[in-house]
Amino acid sequence: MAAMNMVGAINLALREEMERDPAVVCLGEDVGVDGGVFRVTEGLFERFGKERVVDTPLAESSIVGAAIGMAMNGLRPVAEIQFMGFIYPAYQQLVSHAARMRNRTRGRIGLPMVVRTPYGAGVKALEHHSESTEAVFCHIPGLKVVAPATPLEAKGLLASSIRDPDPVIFLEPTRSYRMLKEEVPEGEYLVPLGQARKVREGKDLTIVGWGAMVPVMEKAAAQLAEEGVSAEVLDMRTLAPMDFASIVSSVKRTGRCVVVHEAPKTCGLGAEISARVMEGALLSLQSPVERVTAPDITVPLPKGEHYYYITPERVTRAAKRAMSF
Amino acid sequence: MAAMNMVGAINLALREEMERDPAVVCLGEDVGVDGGVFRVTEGLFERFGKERVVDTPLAESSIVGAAIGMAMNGLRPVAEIQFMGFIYPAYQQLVSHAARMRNRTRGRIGLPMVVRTPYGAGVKALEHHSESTEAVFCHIPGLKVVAPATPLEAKGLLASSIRDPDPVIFLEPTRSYRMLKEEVPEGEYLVPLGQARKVREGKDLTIVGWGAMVPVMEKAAAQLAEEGVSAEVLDMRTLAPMDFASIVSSVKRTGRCVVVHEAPKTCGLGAEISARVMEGALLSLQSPVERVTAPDITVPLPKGEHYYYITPERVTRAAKRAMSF
Amino acid sequence: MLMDDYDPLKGRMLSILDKDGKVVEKGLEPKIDDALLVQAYKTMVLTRLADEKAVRLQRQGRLGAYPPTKGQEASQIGPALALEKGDWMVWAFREMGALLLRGVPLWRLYLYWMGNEEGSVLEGDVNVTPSAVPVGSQVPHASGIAYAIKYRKEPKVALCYFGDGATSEGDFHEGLNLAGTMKLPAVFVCQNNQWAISVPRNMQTASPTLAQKACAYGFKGILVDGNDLLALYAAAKEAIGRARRGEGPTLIESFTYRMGDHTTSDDATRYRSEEEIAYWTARDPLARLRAYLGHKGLWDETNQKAWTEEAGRMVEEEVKKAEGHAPPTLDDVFVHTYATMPASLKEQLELHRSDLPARKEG
Amino acid sequence: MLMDDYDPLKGRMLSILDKDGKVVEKGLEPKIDDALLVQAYKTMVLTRLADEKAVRLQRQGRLGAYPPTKGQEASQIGPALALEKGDWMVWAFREMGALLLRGVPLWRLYLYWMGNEEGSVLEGDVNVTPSAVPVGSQVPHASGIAYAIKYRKEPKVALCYFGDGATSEGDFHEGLNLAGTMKLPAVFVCQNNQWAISVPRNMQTASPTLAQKACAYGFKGILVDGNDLLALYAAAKEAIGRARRGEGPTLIESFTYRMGDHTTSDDATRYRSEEEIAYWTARDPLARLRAYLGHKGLWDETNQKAWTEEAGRMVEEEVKKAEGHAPPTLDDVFVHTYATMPASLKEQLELHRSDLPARKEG
Ligand SMILES: Cc1ncc(C[n+]2csc(CCOP(=O)(O)OP(=O)(O)O)c2C)c(N)n1
Ligand SMILES: Cc1ncc(C[n+]2csc(CCOP(=O)(O)OP(=O)(O)O)c2C)c(N)n1
Ligand SMILES: [Mg+2]
Ligand SMILES: [Mg+2]
Repeated sequence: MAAMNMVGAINLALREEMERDPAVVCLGEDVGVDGGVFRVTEGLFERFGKERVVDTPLAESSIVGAAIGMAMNGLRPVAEIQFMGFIYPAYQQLVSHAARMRNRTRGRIGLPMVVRTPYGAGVKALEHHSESTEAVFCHIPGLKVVAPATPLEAKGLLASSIRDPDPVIFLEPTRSYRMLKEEVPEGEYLVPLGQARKVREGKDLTIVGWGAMVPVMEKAAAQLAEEGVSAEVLDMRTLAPMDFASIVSSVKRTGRCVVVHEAPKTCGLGAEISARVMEGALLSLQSPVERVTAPDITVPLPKGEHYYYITPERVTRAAKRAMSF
Repeated sequence: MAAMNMVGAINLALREEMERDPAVVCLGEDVGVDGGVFRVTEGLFERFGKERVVDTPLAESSIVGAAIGMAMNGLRPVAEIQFMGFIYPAYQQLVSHAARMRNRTRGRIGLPMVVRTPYGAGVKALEHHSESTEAVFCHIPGLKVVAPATPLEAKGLLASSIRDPDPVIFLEPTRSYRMLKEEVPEGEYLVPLGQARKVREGKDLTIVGWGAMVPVMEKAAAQLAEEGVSAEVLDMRTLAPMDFASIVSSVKRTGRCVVVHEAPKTCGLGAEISARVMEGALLSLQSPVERVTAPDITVPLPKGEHYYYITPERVTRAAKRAMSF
Repeated sequence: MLMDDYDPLKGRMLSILDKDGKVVEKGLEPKIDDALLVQAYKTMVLTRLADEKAVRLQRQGRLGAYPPTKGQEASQIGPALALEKGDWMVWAFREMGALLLRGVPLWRLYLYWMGNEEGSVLEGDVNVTPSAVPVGSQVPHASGIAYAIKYRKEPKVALCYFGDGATSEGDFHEGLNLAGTMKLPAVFVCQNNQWAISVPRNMQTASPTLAQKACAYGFKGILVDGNDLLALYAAAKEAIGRARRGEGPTLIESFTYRMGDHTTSDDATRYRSEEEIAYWTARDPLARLRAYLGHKGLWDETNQKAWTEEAGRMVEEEVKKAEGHAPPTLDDVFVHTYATMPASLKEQLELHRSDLPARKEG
Repeated sequence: MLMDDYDPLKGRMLSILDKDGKVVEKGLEPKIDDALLVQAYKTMVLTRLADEKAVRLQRQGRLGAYPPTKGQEASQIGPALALEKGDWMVWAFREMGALLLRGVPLWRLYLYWMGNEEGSVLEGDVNVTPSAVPVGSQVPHASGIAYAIKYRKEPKVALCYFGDGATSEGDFHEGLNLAGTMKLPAVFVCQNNQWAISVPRNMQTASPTLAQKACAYGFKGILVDGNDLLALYAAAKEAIGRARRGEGPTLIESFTYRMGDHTTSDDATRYRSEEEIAYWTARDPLARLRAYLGHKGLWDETNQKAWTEEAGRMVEEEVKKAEGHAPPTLDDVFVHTYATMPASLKEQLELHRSDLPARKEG
């Protein structure tokens, strides 16, 4: 077992899945010789060759479109989109084909494919390099959306995503890529899709989030603990289809809920979670579900970024609002 | 004043706005000689010529992308996307440019442009011809989204959209195109964006929706009235930015809310409305906000369509659930 | 090589049969097995009848909006005829002829146009994709399929159909560029039927031919008379052979004509002339091949009559089979969203079941 | 016409100055006003210094990730030099030289790369778009801008820059196809700097040249030595003239080289060789034009020294101006989402104001 960061853990998962199954093929811009702009695919080109670690032309729609064709014809492609801000040209392929092929053919043609992409703000990046638009994928039936919070989680979730028979959009929190090292086992380690993870037990309130927000929520929970508020922290991990049952059962116990995400508020996943909590636990709710999200504005360039992103303090304040409603 | 259906009313609005302002230009697939596949632009080509009613190549990204360039350079383009199911190739242009140009240039370059497209199920159409993915646009700060419910509304909202300084996605409910005629005035008639319309007053419960759902909600309200339940009906008209204040103030009075939309449930606008109602009126709520939506599945082909779309009965049943919570 | 002799930049179109079915390019007449040639013609006739039937069914309200294929039978069947078992076929939505030749049952096609997903279920290893309605969007799929073929070093190819309108879409460009860059075993067949709904070919692009667009992707293109089955077969045979030998993709522009409306919802008289239709009626691909078969002694009036009757009967039977097919159940429209139904969707299904009005006939 | 003589399908590249600044194509030497020529060279030197400064600022943490432009100065400034007042310029993100020539203040550019939207605010009627980071996405904008020019019958053109990598995107294809179909007054300049991050030109497309992609759109393309200001000017002058006269668009492939890393986050030694860099260093566009100016008696050591010093001072002042610029306020990042702030956003702003920690320096 070695300590590694999330980049290393994803790399390990890719390497092991490729070793395990010759049908697994990586493709995308700069994933080969360069090892990816974040070095996530480093060494794979050398290990598996250019047929399995494919540097593609600069064209996202055809990266996803070709992955669909590959998956139709027996491969398990893992496509990389360099940043989530550049996945939009592939939106039609994802919505109209990836999501629908199985139902279109009444189950005959499934598409085992993964689209990996770094996402999220807080790294002082250029315009379009801080996107967090998971909701526009979670809204599409037939797509799965996954976002790991730690290296270990990343390994297990990516392995499961690659083995999943359905298309998975795998969102890698840029901010967490090199933030933390933890022990990650070599060999088979799977985290099932569709199940939330309880990061911290608590009884006064439930804080729900994923990806780079998990450490933020943990810090907030620690601060709250000092002030005598016991917060439960849930890492949703799979954003679609989401494990709403775990949220509802937690809130039924705690009576309060704070949802945290980096995306703008309106029509973000926080709305869905809020609605589900109300539908499932209205009578237990002691205060409205609080949403701690980005405002409904474009992600500012780095000089204005601090206005945009989520801090533990904002989560703590929301929690206190919930406690004192 | 003449009685006309929604196709006629939209056509009238286009004609009058084009007469009023030479900067208004229509473009899209088959909008010229053919007058549009739904005949919405009929007669405009003959009246305004091929420079102002432009048959474009079959390429949605460049239809929207060119409209952006036109708007940057002094025109007010009104682009047509033939069906909402074919707007996805233009998603990057809408999200990364149309929505962001004003903020990107700190207010210097605004984009007065409209993207019209028919949307919605229930007309026994081919695959991809029944989309209702308004939420994936409403989530994007900088875009406005409008959906008229009646001919008169369509005229006034489209005129306002064309005159609006910001990009507007104008969703035309296919099911309502020729469903109903009503008196529509010639000449200046504007419906302001961003304001809901109270279609029916009520005191026991608030039903919220838009577009082709409005007549469905009205029927449901009539049925409910027979059973002694007084339902208020709100037509939201502008889906982004939405007039949440009107919903909240109505629910504060009625204490119950049913949201109706054609899109799948998860991450649909119903979630946002539900969350806002809870945030703004939790203490007035006598039952959870009910969502009457499509299930989280792909729109079925015509033989299965009846499983998918919303009927007055489904709305009525949801209302009764709310009443008896 | 045909591809060199008919470089589209020289503006030449490959044509082997003239409009009366006479061989005008003796040296190019492809050697096609007599039985195969007769099969091709029979499929063209069957397609014509099945297509006309579909239009009638639509008019009677027994089938939804339908895109007639009339006039494009050679354009579709010629290239498909050059495929072998195991090859892939990727199509758009107007390729009934090619599908019938590849063995897709007609009743499935009717079922699809009647609005039932079961119409896209293909048994066995037919290697045909389902329809792709968003124009041009299937082109990158063909490249991906071809990639998998090359990856596994199979002696197969992917043949991909699309229309003249599709060449304007970004996906056409990206799909062909990928295939060119990676030298994939793919053959792209652009059925230039002169119209994309109401937009004529010359308003789709200023490129003098569509075939020459291949030169942007580093492979060969060829312009072919799209109503001449022999020319299409010859061009496709060569292109498929090259692809199979690892020599990369080819773009074939099949210069043909959509005789009918765009779909049954369209009225083509709004945008095109009687003369144009008359011009193309005189170039009917069926008549040309039939004359050629006649010259070769492979087909006569008796055959024609017999097959027309038999094909007519087949069509009726297939309609019956399609109409007799069970409508989808509520479960059908839910269960194939994912391989395994997620808990939250199961809940929705049960809620929906209880919330739906009594079952209406679909 | 250059465009005919240098048909890219013939594989010729337009080159007027050799690598030592000698005119090799006497008949083609463009007549450029001496003052303009000197201005072009001075802008190239200023760009070089400003660019190197940006890289140093980034290393010092005073500027964010930055895409160096070194080596592409002629490629950018040559075409821009042929524009006139009122013409439009549409760019991607690596076009500092062209922007400086068009009069965009250097401090604004620094401000942009420092991460402040104020850097994209352009005063006056400069007709320059803001940067377009999604590769290729600006191309359809250029076509739309050109459409508006044509619509109003203005004697203007839209010049659009993009890279070799951008030619793979669907938006490149759709934008050029639209311009060709509608004969728009647009000039497309592909700065082929041989790399798209780590992906070399030959893995981007199998097309032997990028210029020949024009033949897919029915207009002319031309391959030009991208480190030769005279050749670029000559080609652009002709293309712009044609566009202005209503003769439609042109695609210019400027064959150049990115001397630096892709951005300051990149390490180009991972994917390219010393030899390659040496080859191109010997073809530095600045040295070539300087030699030419020397031959013409327009520039000497003294001028060089004086201008280097002055430009260096200018760069420092512009850095100071950019660094002295106020950081955005909370209101700044909210108020330009729409022309008029919607009620719900106003509410969010006020909530956010109260919810934010005390102001940190940006
Ligand atoms: C992306 C997309 N845009 C628009 C449409 C609507 N539409 C359906 S077919 C068609 C014309 C297609 O023309 P072409 O590619 O020439 O094929 P043809 O119909 O002539 O067979 C259009 C615009 C669509 N299906 N997909
Ligand atoms: C749509 C999109 N995909 C990916 C990226 C990430 N990216 C930024 S620049 C670049 C390479 C661009 O290459 P080229 O067009 O040749 O321009 P150059 O950088 O060489 O100037 C890539 C892949 C992006 N900005 N936009
Ligand atoms: Mg066509
Ligand atoms: Mg480049």
